[in-house]
Amino acid sequence: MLCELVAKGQIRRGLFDYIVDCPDMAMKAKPGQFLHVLCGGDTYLRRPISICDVIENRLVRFIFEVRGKGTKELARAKEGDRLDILGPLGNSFDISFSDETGESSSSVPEGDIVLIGGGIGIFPLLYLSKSLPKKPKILLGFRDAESMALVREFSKSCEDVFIASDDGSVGHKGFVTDLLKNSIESGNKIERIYTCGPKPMMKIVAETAVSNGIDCQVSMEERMGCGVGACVTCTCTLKDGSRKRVCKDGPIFNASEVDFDG
Amino acid sequence: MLCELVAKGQIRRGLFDYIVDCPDMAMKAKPGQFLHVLCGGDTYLRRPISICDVIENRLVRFIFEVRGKGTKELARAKEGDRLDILGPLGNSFDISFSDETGESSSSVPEGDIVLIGGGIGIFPLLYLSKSLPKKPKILLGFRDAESMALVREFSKSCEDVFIASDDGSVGHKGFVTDLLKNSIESGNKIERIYTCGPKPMMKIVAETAVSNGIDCQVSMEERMGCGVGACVTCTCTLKDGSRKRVCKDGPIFNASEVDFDG
Amino acid sequence: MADLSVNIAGVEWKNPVTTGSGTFGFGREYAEYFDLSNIGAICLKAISAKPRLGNKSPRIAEVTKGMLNSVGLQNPGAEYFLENELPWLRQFDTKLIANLCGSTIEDYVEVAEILGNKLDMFELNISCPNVKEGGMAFGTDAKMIEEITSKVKAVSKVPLIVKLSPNVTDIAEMAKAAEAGGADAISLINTLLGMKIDINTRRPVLNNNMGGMSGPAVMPVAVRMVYQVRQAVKLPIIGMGGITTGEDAVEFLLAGADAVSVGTAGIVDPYAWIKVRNGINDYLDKNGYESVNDIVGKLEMNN
Amino acid sequence: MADLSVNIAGVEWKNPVTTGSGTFGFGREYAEYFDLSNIGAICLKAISAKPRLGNKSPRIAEVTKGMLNSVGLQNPGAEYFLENELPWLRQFDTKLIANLCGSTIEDYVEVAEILGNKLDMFELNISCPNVKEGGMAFGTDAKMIEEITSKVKAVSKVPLIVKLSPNVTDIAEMAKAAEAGGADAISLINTLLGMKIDINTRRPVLNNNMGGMSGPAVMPVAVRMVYQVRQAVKLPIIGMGGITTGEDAVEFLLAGADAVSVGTAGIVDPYAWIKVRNGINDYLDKNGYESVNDIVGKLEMNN
Ligand SMILES: Cc1cc2nc3c(=O)[nH]c(=O)nc-3n(C[C@H](O)[C@H](O)[C@H](O)COP(=O)(O)OP(=O)(O)OC[C@H]3O[C@@H](n4cnc5c(N)ncnc54)[C@H](O)[C@@H]3O)c2cc1C
Ligand SMILES: Cc1cc2nc3c(=O)[nH]c(=O)nc-3n(C[C@H](O)[C@H](O)[C@H](O)COP(=O)(O)OP(=O)(O)OC[C@H]3O[C@@H](n4cnc5c(N)ncnc54)[C@H](O)[C@@H]3O)c2cc1C
Ligand SMILES: Cc1cc2nc3c(=O)[nH]c(=O)nc-3n(C[C@H](O)[C@H](O)[C@H](O)COP(=O)(O)O)c2cc1C
Ligand SMILES: Cc1cc2nc3c(=O)[nH]c(=O)nc-3n(C[C@H](O)[C@H](O)[C@H](O)COP(=O)(O)O)c2cc1C
Ligand code: FES
Ligand code: FES
Repeated sequence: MLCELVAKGQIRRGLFDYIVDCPDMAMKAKPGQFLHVLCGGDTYLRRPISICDVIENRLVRFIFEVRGKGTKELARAKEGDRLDILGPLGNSFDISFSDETGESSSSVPEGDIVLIGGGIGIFPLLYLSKSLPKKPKILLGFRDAESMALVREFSKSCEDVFIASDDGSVGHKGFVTDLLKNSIESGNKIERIYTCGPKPMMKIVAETAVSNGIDCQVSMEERMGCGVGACVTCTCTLKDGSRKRVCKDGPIFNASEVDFDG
Repeated sequence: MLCELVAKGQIRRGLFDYIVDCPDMAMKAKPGQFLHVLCGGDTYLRRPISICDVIENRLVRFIFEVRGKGTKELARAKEGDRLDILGPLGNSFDISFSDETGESSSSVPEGDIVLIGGGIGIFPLLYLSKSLPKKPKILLGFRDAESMALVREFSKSCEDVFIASDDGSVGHKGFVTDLLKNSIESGNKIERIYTCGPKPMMKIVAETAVSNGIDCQVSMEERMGCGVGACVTCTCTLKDGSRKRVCKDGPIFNASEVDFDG
Repeated sequence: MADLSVNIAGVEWKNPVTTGSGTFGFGREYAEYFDLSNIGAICLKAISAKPRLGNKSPRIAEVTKGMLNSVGLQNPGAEYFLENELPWLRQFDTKLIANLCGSTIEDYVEVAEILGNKLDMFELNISCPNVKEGGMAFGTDAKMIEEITSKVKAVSKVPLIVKLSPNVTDIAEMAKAAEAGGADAISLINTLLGMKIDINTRRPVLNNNMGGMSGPAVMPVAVRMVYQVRQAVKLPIIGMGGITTGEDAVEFLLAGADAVSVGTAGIVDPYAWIKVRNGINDYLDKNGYESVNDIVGKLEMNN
Repeated sequence: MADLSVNIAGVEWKNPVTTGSGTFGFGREYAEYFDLSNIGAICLKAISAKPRLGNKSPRIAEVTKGMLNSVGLQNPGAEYFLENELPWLRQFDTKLIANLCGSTIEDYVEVAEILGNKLDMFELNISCPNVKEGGMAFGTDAKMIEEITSKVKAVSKVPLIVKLSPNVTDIAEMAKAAEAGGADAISLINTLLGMKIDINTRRPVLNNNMGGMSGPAVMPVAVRMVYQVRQAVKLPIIGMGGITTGEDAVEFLLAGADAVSVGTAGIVDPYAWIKVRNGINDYLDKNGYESVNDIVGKLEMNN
């Protein structure tokens, strides 16, 4: 679908903030879903980019980092250009919580909802943070102070924002997963964790969650072809040995079922 | 070399008139030479386009018809864009005429100089017509009145303009080569013919010239790779059986030496 | 509107466009984008007698105007397919082609037997470069091609297409071997074996190191091979490799393909199949042909 | 600035970049664009004992990110070359490689004898797809490769590179045959046989109908084959096929090429050779390598 790029922002060098006009997608989009974007130039395949936010049932926002050829080309787009995008694709974060009777519903959970994002994995968490039955706490991991993004926005949509950085230039020096462990150790009751970020980070989050009996949803990343579930090139391995399509069966999986080394 | 497109004109549907700023090329360009243009988009090889005119030792003009992918893409360029162009390439029309002593010089010939152009072959003749020691006569062949181009400009740079069209909607109904034959039959003394256009047209011009003992230079067209003489993909066959590179040994050849069926 | 129908080994397709096996799953996903009854046939992803896991990810790498894949024939097995996928697929008015894979000749025979006559055609995939056993190993040796073709043909209740690998010295010889083995049609090309290296990690991008190349980049090789096979055998040919537009498809038809298959182009654009079908029709209309059969093999050689 | 020098079969190149035979003529044309002393070696266009006319035009067709050519080895013959081209070429501080072609084994032997030791290396072109006799016919049969290699080697006064055709089932087998025949180095890939059809005229674009495909589109196949040959023989390898940037060249070096050749990219951009050389250097500097040899064959496989 051709969607007009109505606002192009740049958060920092190499990090772009795009808003496209496409009511069709905006109306359908759920947190955790992604867009599949044709970048043009010398690239051939589409590039998966998470939906970061949905505005007024009409605009879809996504934020991407320039990594290679495709994102570099995408960064050249100008306001008014029409981008060829498929979406919204994939499943979504499950934002329903079961009440006492055990029935899944949209009841408000008692304990904390914790979001844990690292690097480019923080972007899908914004729309999620706005869609939950109650304000979550968010733990954000960055390389350094320079590479922070969306912190002000998360401060609004979240109850609390905790930050870790690799070099300690902002927040806790160390892994964002340390923050999670601290929180659990200090006795906070966590109802559910949602996480998106580098595989090693998510692996620790998943292990921590599972070993503490906390429900946890992870957003997986994999190289993709079609993005719609047909080519079966984007699989991740589950603990039962089966291989699932990240684009269609995911990108959201239950942390307990993913084999991060598979 | 990157050259700014400083003026983009459109003569008619599918026929574009470009002026690029490149003093280097303008200073060197001789009539009959061509540019080798990178068109972008999904194309890979460059496209050869004749130099149509040189303006004030600084600007180079070329006119091209949209035929396929490359020219279609080139037609999308906007003023201010920088085009990647190699040139000027190839040899050039010989515009020196020998005087009585037989020495080649720039003396003014007695008889007529006749230019014969058909279709997109008329474009290199403009700069040529302005570079000759005396005003030439020009015979132009078009499909129909609709596809006429440059006639007003040729009226200025030439002594006379004669037109033929396939459907008779303008000028003589029939081949431009008929005009040449008529002219010869009516006893005009022709000193030299320069021709550029479709192969069948040039073949008749060449035969007519040779059988009437008229010196004739033809501008050959062939699919090209490098454009500079290295890949030897652009050959035409000469009557002696040898194969010459249109891009480097040509595009201008003596009519008597070309084997049009080779 | 020209007559687009073609007859491939006795099976009537309403138009000459099918899907590249493995690029179209079992059809469910693209059914959300267009009515599957619009294409002549659906060639389903490879099916083996038993379920297969396929290879580890990454299974895909982008290359210049194309891609490499190393899926490795992941599929839920023939019985699961018959129970859970086929009934759904039968709602569409189109022909269904099962792409058969296995590690041994017995595997291939077994899957053909399980599927019986429940599909319209079989395509013997002896050209997959992404599996250690079977696959391409069968498809690059003429004797093996003849043997496996005849054994599968012996149990096939529906016409048998043999899909050839382009990773061979002499494609015509392979086609002749398939013909000798009793193939009812030939399809080509499967993917060209390629490798893409990540110069930062200094490792191949694909977890499986090498993979099969497809997409526009391979098209000139595919067209050449279709032409060579057309000269070598009388069987109907399904041509593929990089087809993205109606014009591309027409090149294959002129070279001698009776039908065409679109794979990778659809991975990029879900409407590619429909666009190719419409583009073929446009070419026929524009050039005054009444039927697609009028252009099949109508290439004139220069000398 | 890293050390770019490489040693190919005993010949020192100042850097690992050479030119694809047939894309660089005898060097005169690109000497107008850059100083030829800047590249490690110049691989000249094919030379035969007697002059050859080559094929009729069109000899070139554009394909997706690449081209087909059917030049057919046009050249003025070895004696003309020695008299009129070699003296001029010798002004440059770079190694010169003669690309030998012929229709019969005797032809190849003859041109090797005529050229004697007047060049720095020979490259045996048994992989040209554009001639009826010789060329690729030799290069797709292991026995023929061994025979022709050993016969030409017997008369060669300079190191002999054997250039392989990618149009084969098993490239490693071809490389081993060349090694068995006494080759001093291997180069690959020559062009992939392809065809492009003009759907308006319904004829192949090339007058010769088919032609050799080169350019970025073929690169994944070339990288894969270089890797396969690296595993099969100990000889130095000159890798080529679609190289356009330093990054592309690094893929070949990692896969096991000791040097690289740039052809088609230079047809589009006369500075491609220099850009590739500089790009290799940039990669080495950026990643802290002191010598290009430090990355040759340093690919780590995933499993
Ligand atoms: C579900 C999902 C959501 C994503 N959301 C975001 C987001 O919101 N913001 C953001 O900046 N990035 C996101 N990414 C990562 C993004 O897709 C890659 O950074 C991007 O594809 C890189 O493309 P490139 O052309 O710049 O890199 P290249 O390395 O040139 O790409 C080559 C090929 O590899 C693929 N590829 C390379 N890196 C990745 C990767 N990390 N993940 C998946 N495919 C990759 C490309 O898609 C392409 O096919 C997401 C990835 C997935 C799978
Ligand atoms: C010396 C020379 C001067 C020329 N001057 C002009 C000019 O001034 N104005 C103008 O409109 N056209 C001119 N042409 C023709 C012009 O080069 C072609 O129309 C153009 O290359 C077509 O490219 P395309 O991508 O639109 O067509 P496509 O058919 O998509 O091109 C495919 C390939 O074929 C080549 N090709 C196709 N047709 C021709 C052709 N007729 N001649 C050479 N190569 C061709 C292309 O360069 C390309 O490599 C000239 C050609 C030559 C050789
Ligand atoms: C992701 C992917 C998976 C494939 N899986 C199969 C397969 O299971 N069986 C098969 O015969 N071919 C398979 N192929 C090959 C295609 O069917 C087709 O032959 C090839 O991709 C060339 O056509 P294309 O360029 O239109 O994709 C696969 C190709 C791709 C890209
Ligand atoms: C126009 C052209 C002519 C060629 N002529 C020869 C030749 O004479 N001898 C030869 O061994 N290879 C020849 N080749 C093959 C190239 O040397 C090279 O192997 C091939 O093009 C792949 O590299 P590339 O993609 O960098 O061009 C030719 C290639 C082209 C494009
Ligand atoms: S990308 Fe095609 S199935 Fe996931
Ligand atoms: S185009 Fe390369 S020699 Fe003429």
